[in-house]
Amino acid sequence: MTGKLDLDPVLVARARELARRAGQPVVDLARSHTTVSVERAVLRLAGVSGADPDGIPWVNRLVEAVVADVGLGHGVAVPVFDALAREGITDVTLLAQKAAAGSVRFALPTGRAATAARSAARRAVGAGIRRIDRRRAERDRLIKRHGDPKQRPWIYLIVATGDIYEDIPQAQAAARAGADVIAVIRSTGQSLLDYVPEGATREGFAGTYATQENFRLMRAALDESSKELGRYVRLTNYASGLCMPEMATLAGLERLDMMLNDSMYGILFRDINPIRTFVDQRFSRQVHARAGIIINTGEDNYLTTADAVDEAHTVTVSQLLNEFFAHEAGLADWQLGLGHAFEINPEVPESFRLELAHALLARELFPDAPLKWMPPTKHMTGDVFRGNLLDGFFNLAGALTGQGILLVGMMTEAVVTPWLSDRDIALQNVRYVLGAAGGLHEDFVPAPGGFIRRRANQVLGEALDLLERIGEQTLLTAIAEGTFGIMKRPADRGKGLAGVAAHEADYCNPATDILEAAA
Amino acid sequence: MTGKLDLDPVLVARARELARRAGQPVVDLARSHTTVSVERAVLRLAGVSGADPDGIPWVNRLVEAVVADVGLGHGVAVPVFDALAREGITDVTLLAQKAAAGSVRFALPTGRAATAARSAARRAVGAGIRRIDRRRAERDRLIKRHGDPKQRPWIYLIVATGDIYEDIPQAQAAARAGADVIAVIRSTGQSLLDYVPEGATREGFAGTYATQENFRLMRAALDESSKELGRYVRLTNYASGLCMPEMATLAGLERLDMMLNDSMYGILFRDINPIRTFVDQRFSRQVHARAGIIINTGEDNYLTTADAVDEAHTVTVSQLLNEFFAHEAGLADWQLGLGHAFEINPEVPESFRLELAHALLARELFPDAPLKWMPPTKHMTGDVFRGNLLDGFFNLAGALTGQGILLVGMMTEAVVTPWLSDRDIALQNVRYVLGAAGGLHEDFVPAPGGFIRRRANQVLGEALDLLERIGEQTLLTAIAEGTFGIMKRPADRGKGLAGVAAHEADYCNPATDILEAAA
Amino acid sequence: MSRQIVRPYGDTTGDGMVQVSFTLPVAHDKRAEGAAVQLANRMGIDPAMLVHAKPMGDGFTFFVVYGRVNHLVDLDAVQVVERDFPLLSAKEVNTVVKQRLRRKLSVVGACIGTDAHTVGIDAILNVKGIAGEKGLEYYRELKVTNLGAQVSVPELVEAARAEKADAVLVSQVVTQRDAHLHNTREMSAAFREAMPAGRRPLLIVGGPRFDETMTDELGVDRIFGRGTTPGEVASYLVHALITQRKATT
Amino acid sequence: MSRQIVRPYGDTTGDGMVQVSFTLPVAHDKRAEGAAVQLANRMGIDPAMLVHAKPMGDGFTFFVVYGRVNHLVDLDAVQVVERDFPLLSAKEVNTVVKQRLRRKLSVVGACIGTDAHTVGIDAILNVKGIAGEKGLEYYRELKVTNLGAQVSVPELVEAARAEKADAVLVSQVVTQRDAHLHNTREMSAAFREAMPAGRRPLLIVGGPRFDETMTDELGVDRIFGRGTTPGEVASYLVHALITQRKATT
Ligand code: B12
Ligand code: B12
Ligand SMILES: Cc1ncc(COP(=O)(O)O)c(C=O)c1O
Ligand SMILES: Cc1ncc(COP(=O)(O)O)c(C=O)c1O
Repeated sequence: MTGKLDLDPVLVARARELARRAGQPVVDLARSHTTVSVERAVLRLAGVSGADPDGIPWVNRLVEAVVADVGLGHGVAVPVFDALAREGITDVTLLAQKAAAGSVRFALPTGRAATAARSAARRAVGAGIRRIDRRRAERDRLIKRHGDPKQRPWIYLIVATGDIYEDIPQAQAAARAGADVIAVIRSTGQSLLDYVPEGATREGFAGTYATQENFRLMRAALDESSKELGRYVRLTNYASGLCMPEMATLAGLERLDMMLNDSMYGILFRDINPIRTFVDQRFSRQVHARAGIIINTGEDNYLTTADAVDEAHTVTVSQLLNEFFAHEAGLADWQLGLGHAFEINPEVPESFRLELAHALLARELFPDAPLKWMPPTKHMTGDVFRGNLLDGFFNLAGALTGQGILLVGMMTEAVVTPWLSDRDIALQNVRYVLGAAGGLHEDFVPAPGGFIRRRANQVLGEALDLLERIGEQTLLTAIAEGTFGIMKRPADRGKGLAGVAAHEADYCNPATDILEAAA
Repeated sequence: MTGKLDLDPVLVARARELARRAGQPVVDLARSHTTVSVERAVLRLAGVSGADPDGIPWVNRLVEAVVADVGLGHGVAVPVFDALAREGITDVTLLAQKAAAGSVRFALPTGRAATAARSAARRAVGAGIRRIDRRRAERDRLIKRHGDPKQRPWIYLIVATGDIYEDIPQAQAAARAGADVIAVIRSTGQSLLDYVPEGATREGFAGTYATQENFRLMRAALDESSKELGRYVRLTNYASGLCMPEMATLAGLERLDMMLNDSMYGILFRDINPIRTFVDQRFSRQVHARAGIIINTGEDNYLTTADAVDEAHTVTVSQLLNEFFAHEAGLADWQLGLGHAFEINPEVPESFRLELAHALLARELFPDAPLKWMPPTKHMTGDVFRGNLLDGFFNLAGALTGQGILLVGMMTEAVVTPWLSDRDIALQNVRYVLGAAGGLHEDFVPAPGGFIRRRANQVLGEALDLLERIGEQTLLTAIAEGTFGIMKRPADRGKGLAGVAAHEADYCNPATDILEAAA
Repeated sequence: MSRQIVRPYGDTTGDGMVQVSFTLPVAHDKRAEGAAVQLANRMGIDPAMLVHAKPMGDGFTFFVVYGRVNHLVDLDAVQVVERDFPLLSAKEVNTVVKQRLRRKLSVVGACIGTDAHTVGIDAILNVKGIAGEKGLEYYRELKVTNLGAQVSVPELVEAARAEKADAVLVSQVVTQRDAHLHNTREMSAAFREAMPAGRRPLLIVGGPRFDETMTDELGVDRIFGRGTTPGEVASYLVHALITQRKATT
Repeated sequence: MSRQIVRPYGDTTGDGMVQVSFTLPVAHDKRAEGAAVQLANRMGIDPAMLVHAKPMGDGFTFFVVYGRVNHLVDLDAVQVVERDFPLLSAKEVNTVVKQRLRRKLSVVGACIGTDAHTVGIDAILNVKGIAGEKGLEYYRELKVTNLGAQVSVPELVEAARAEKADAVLVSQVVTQRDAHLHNTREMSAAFREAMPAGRRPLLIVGGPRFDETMTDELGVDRIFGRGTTPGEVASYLVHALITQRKATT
């Protein structure tokens, strides 16, 4: 702890304890359920790839066929590898094609067949996980070769043209202009698709489809940039939506470096069923842990629907929950890009000092996490001149409070998805602020008993109160009642619930087995 | 002293002592010389007004005639009032008209005629000074009625259309949008005119002519605004150039509230003769003292021609000199708007912290002066988005270091004299920064032994060294050698030297007599 | 009355001054700067002062141009959708509905397509409202069904039918590749197909980037843009569904 | 080769996107917003997204508009003053002057009219220079007379005569009400009047807001704009006064 806020360590420990109490039942739920996307992720690790002529991935066709024959609750690995053995083939994708054509039936093997299917599945999935391991080692090598960014915070930029072939030059231009991390935003509709599109795409709305091929193309382009710039440029995408586990898996396979991966974002902002989300989330985090991927959580989003002052403590609570879930799934502190944002109405008196209080609170509660500091969006308007100014103060708050990852704000936030020039102006803004005031944190000492310390301690207090209340009910109830982002999301509603199943006694998931064995 | 820098009081006292040593010879020079503009100012106080059909003021015609007959060194008051008595008229303007027509001769009266002329002159000039006193009392009343700005720094804005009738609505709009002080910039050529133009004007270049009528029109408009807004809106113009003493006098007569009035600006940036300037300056400051006008000095200008880091100490030296000259002329600390500026190249590492060090040094050296904090100009470019950002950091530096008067920077600084919308955007910038971070100075504590304290003490040390050197030579030599703003200005060169004369033994200036008697 | 003609205002009446910025896909050199001036000239800016040029990435340059535009603005020729209905208080709205419709007025709202931006439609519908005005749920005589985000057009039509909607309120915020226009057209076509003219609910769309004059092109009855308040919407509903309708029939 | 046509670039090739801001002398209301869109349309922006409107003072509104401009930029039609002379090092300049002119080349510089902005001309003339290049005073074979600021045209002509100037360099920074153009025209006319064509020095003006293509209109030989470096000026002097002159005579 840098100790600028005088936080009471007893209260901090109590907050963590309460977060565990609130989160554990959800973990139990996640450990005892599976989802279609978890199972598809397993099959992807086992080597199923490609899509049918309508663009529906073979993993989807295969899981559908298995579920039709034996249901989801046993996991698909054993029925699939049993069928493979029975069909006498080794190519899982070929099996999927046959299944789609209706020429294979699935069953639950017993005895020796079961044992054989299990170990074949484990071998195949293990090969997939080793590919992820290799990509992680490759990242480590490249970082050693090209180096990490010289400064903290890392500079994180979004590209979002909808067309991977426009995204690439824009991402490279951004990297050249100083971006350390490039995120390719997804098309508006993608998170509700219950499959991952295939191939290179050029037709997204307000974002580009996340596909394995797009991942590959962008990673290759940024590898080029890394070489050119002598600095490893990281790539980010989204492990969220109905395909969260598969996204995590593809990210691991294509050496993405960070993934947006929040425990509640999908529930709140995509109306995805809470149970589906928590199950998917645990698996995806286990993959991220293995792949050495840094996750970015989404607390910033709450402040776009809820007030950033009144609901500041909900951000803290969510960060504590995200931390608990992440640790439980095997992620280390350095992988926790916990989110928070500069979203206080700029008309509020002392708004900048309030921002500093909130940002510093997060910094001191999570001293070893590379916090992700998100720019103003809600109070950005078409006044782009004012917008660039606000972004400058956001950057300054980031520098003063030692944030780890700075998502660069765009002056056109209220107008368009970022233009090439918006990004350039935004990076110039960041460079100015970090260059001119990068060391100012030395001289920033919240007055003892003053506004900033009082505010930070007040938010911590409110967070504790809320955690107490959640503990008395349950987290699912709290979510149902609109605690986060004032979105009310009951546990029995929302998209994707049909794709959830409780584990049967013989549930088998070789991926989880391997990942948990390692942890 | 707020004591954030740990300045050594012994060094500070030493700096003041050295400034006195450097300044005193110049004061002695000023006390023993007069200029055509000082004499014209005396006649304006005595009631001469208006201009001939070519626009040359009657004061100019009258002083020329007196000088032609008796020279300048005796002062014009006695010859003029002697002639008035001899002509048997009471209207000094009428006398000027006759003098211009060549129908009056001037002489140096002796004996009783001399005594009579002296006391008539003193009466007439005294009446002028009483008018100034009444305007000062009126200002006090209006401030009591409408109130001062609620916040410090006061927000100071420039209008500069060249047309007083465009300036007025723009000034009123600015006041409504939050400006506390309006400055009407002068046309490029005016400071080299050896007369004050007359009447309302619409044809300035990059500024509007300073005339008594323009002063009156704008003051009346701002009185209206003050009433509307319930806050006394101040008006500023320039007591600089060849007519500095007359400008000060007209400002006093028309209740202007602040005047740009530097001891060296005219020398360095207008190539006006140093002696002319120092003589004019002393008289004009005596008038300002009496009129309750706040002066603004021009140290900011040095940093447009010299480097703001390398030459930071020249600003400090000049502030100390300006303070000395101002005190000597009777100005109180609350009237000293000592200038300094945010002009460090933004590409310089830690430039913002350097700015803070410099700004805080000024603040702590002159704790009771309403320092005037000037925005970036030199490093502003056509990139208006970046410009607005820099202005925001300038505003922040002003708030963090407790500046008294904030001259609002314009994003179009490198492009055009400010547009209506530039001013609006700029004021919005100021409002945001003061509103959001107005109290942040509480939490700004330069680290002991850290960058900011070291830098401030270094600049103070360099200022002391320079003052030592100036003391060993003279201030006039230092100016000749390009010490300030790297402009070399020898004492025997520059414009307006012809209008200077040493006092004769019988030199009489009733205005100075009255002003010095009061002090 | 003479036509009202104005020009942009920099710092002097009639000076016509404007500011423009844009990127050209050309590497920075003198020709690129000339190209920027050419574009400014074509936009009617003459003289054009190129005040900033910054190379970006590979083969792009960003420009800022200031100058005098020689177009005139004819205020009489301006086309706007002026509010052509009286602004009523919540109480007045309730009274008119109660007295003249004699049943609750049914409103169905949604954010359609893949758009998940509900803050705007919620500001109109939820009790909380916006800008100090309560949302339509607060109106005693309105029955509000807020379907939330990402509602498909068939779902919306179905809900409108089920709720016997007098009006359907649709929000669209994402505009990249004209998503908002496509979605709105799809929606209005579906209602035209599903219901006969007389039985169709009033179709209203809103969002920050709509052009309010495009109702005909989009097949809707009314468009609300940036900064709409619930009171305006409620007043319009009463006007379009009750006052005006009764008046014309 | 086919003509090179480009369009402004927002985030996709050919999207034509630009940003514009301006003030209209109209109080803020719907009609004012319509007027802003009308102006944007006349500038060729269609569709025009009005994204910001802010009332200012009494009867003015500031607007920000984004949108697609439908003009094309024809790179082949771009008019620029390309550097049509080789860029020489200081050493090369000195050598050419010494060997071919066989005397020092005399340069007189000034900031004329009431313009007191000397930083620009000093950057060209003083040893210190700019952007890492030394100024003309540093060139052994050039004789530089820098008259400073606020020089009247008669003073300048006189100095040019006295110094037997081969070239006169004039700076103009203040542009409000076209001061720079008026002053430059006055200067070139005075030289035309005072000296016969063959004996007139080369007339060069510079400053950040000049249009470099306006030499004929202003009666000067060359105009230098934003970001000029001393080396460019020295190279041009050698070219115009020595290399080219010898070549053509
Ligand atoms: C909040 C927000 C979000 C929240 C939404 C939360 C929620 N539940 O609504 C979250 C964080 C989830 C989000 C996500 C995304 N967002 Co978003 N978001 C915003 C943001 C910051 C504010 C929008 C807002 O709430 N405005 C406040 C409301 C009150 O204003 P309003 O919507 O204009 O509504 C008013 C009027 O327009 C009108 N109105 C609106 N609808 C209706 C309907 C009717 C019937 C009527 C009468 C009136 C009416 O009345 C309202 C009150 O005055 C804007 C940027 C900005 N500052 O505008 C970006 C923005 C809208 N988002 C954008 C994008 C691209 C996304 C994503 C698609 C990014 C991605 N690829 O992941 C995602 C996915 C969401 C999706 N599928 O739609 C872009 C859209 C770009 C474009 N023009 O196409 C924007 C402009 C940001 C940007 N520059 O990139 N976003
Ligand atoms: C420094 C400065 C001053 C200093 C000048 C000190 C000095 N001794 O020069 C001081 C503080 C004294 C000053 C005063 C004023 N200034 Co002033 N000033 C500036 C400022 C901040 C920078 C100019 C500068 O030095 N640029 C750096 C040099 C290196 O660039 P440059 O001049 O463009 O020169 C380069 C090229 O153009 C070219 N070049 C230039 N001249 C020549 C000549 C030749 C022959 C060649 C080959 C090339 C060449 O080469 C140079 C090197 O690359 C600008 C704003 C800005 N950021 O641009 C305002 C600015 C120029 N000033 C302005 C004004 C209005 C004034 C005043 C008139 C205000 C007033 N009414 O009091 C006063 C009075 C001065 C006067 N009578 O001219 C306006 C002009 C507006 C306009 N477009 O008409 C500006 C733009 C500020 C503004 N937005 O209002 N100013
Ligand atoms: C944590 C998190 N996940 C996901 C998303 C958006 O992804 P999608 O809407 O594509 O699921 C966001 C949006 O910014 C986010 O913050
Ligand atoms: C102290 C001071 N005096 C005077 C002026 C300018 O006035 P003029 O050039 O009209 O004398 C300035 C310019 O900003 C200044 O700072």
